[in-house]
Amino acid sequence: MSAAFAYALVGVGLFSLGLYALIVHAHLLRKILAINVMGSGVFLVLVALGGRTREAQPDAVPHAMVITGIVVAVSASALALTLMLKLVAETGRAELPTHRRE
Amino acid sequence: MEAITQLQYAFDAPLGLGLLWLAWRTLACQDLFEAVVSFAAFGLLMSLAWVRLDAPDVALAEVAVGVGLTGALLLAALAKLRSSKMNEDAAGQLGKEGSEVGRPQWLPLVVLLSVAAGLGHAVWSLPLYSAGLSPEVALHLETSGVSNPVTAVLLNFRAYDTLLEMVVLLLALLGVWTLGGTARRPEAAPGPVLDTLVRLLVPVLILVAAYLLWVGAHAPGGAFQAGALLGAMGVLMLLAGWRLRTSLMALPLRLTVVAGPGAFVAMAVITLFIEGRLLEYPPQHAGTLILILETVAALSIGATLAALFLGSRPQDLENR
Amino acid sequence: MTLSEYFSAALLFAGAFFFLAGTLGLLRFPDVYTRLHAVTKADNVGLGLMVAGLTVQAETWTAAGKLLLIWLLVLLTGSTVAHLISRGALRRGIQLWKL
Amino acid sequence: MQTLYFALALFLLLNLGAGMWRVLRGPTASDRMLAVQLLGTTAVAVLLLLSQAKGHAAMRDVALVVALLAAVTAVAFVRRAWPDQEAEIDSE
Repeated sequence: MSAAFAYALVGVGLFSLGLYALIVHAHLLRKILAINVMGSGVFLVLVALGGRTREAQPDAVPHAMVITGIVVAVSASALALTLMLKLVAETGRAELPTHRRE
Repeated sequence: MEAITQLQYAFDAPLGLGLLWLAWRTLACQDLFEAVVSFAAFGLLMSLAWVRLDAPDVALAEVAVGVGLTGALLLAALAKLRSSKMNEDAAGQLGKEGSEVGRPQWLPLVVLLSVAAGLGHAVWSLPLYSAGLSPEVALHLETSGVSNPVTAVLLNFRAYDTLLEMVVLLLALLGVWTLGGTARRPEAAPGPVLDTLVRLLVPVLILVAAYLLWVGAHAPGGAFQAGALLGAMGVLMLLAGWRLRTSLMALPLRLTVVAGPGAFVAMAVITLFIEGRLLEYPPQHAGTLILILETVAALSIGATLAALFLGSRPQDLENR
Repeated sequence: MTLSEYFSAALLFAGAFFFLAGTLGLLRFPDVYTRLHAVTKADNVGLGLMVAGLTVQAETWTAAGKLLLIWLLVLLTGSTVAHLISRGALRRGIQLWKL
Repeated sequence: MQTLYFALALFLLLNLGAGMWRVLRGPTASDRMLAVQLLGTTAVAVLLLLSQAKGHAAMRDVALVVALLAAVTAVAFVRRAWPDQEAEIDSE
């Protein structure tokens, strides 16, 4: 059953990668991608750890949470992309105004 | 049997490494277009991982969203980003990125490593076996009205969660509409080939969405998968240059979008009066009620997702 | 293994060969048009042979029909996408590879 | 027979990994999209093999949805995101 742990660790890796990119990158589209990667990591951890049952059938509750999560994540991304485009239309830059580049 | 287990592990290794590698490419490569395409490929690999983890319900949702919606959304946003760059000719590098790519920053790197180590340790120290909530689900599956445990959780045991999720979708759309439309580029005519493709695919998409909705009661499928499929169909139609008549874009679209959360709230109120508990169906009617809710929810999710892709408020489009 | 299993194994191997050929072509061919040629071989023939091999083993007629539908859909979308990409590439002046 | 299915699925997964190289390398945007197209088809084949190997008919539906939606990203690319090197030609 160590496959569950292997996939959960991959999920942890995805989450950390996404977090790093979220901090490092200034470009907002890249930040949106980073948040999506983080979300995928969380989903992977949830479902992988839900597979630790002794029976063949995995736990259905994390599956249900992840399904709604996937759909909500895409709608949140759509909102974020629109916000980004609005910001670009206003300021001409795809970066947050607080982000100073020296 | 031994060989099969080994083959499965041999399957896991490239899959896991491929996921991490593609995520890294998505976040670290120079070109934003390459990043978006890598992310689309990442979604495909994720769906293989769900199948490997015996989560076909999740795989269906991931495929419908990841293959059908995310890529199109990101590519359309990237195109608008580039065209606004062309219009304004601003100094900000919109399509390309600044100089920080490639140069590691030490403080975030320390954060990354400590977060990864902490979470990894937390995951690793979990017990090897844990039934989670699956005994509870199995215990009450009889009275839930459906035999697919995931659907039972989504629309019966934790239906209030799903209610709120529908509200989140609606809020996202309201947010997009409130922001107003973004400038649209003039579009070329789709051409006969693309038009034929869409004309052939749309009936099959509707059929498969209905099938997933129906089959969700006893096998993987359900409202979210069917809804995401309908949303992807809307995206495909919008990409081929199809537009609804303006009379359909105003009130009917709004009603469809609100119908999902509305149906959930109505069901919650009715069950509150009949059974005395929020969204607790009478067991003999549970199956029918779930199917009704799911149908409305799927249509509503599909309309919301397609409207999210369209971006601007329908009447803004009319005025243009 | 029964005779039908040998038969479908042969079909599956043939399909896998075409996938390998398609991937090799994608990696090794010199320009987008030749790569397109390689990819469509995997799309049409590779998946077709795979589907044929699996259909032999399919437990019900519904499953067989679904497999066939999947192949037809991939044929349809694959050829359309190939057409759109090659025409777009030509219009954008991407040069054809010459010896 | 099950072993064969798994072995072929693994083989196709490695194939898919090799195809990723073209996604990352390009050089043109159309090359990347073409690679994604092949990845989609390969994923369909892997899903079908896994579904047969595990005797899990529902996974065939996953493959069906991939096959249905494989065109959407490519169409979005062709219709929206393809950067024009030359002047924009909008006439058909």
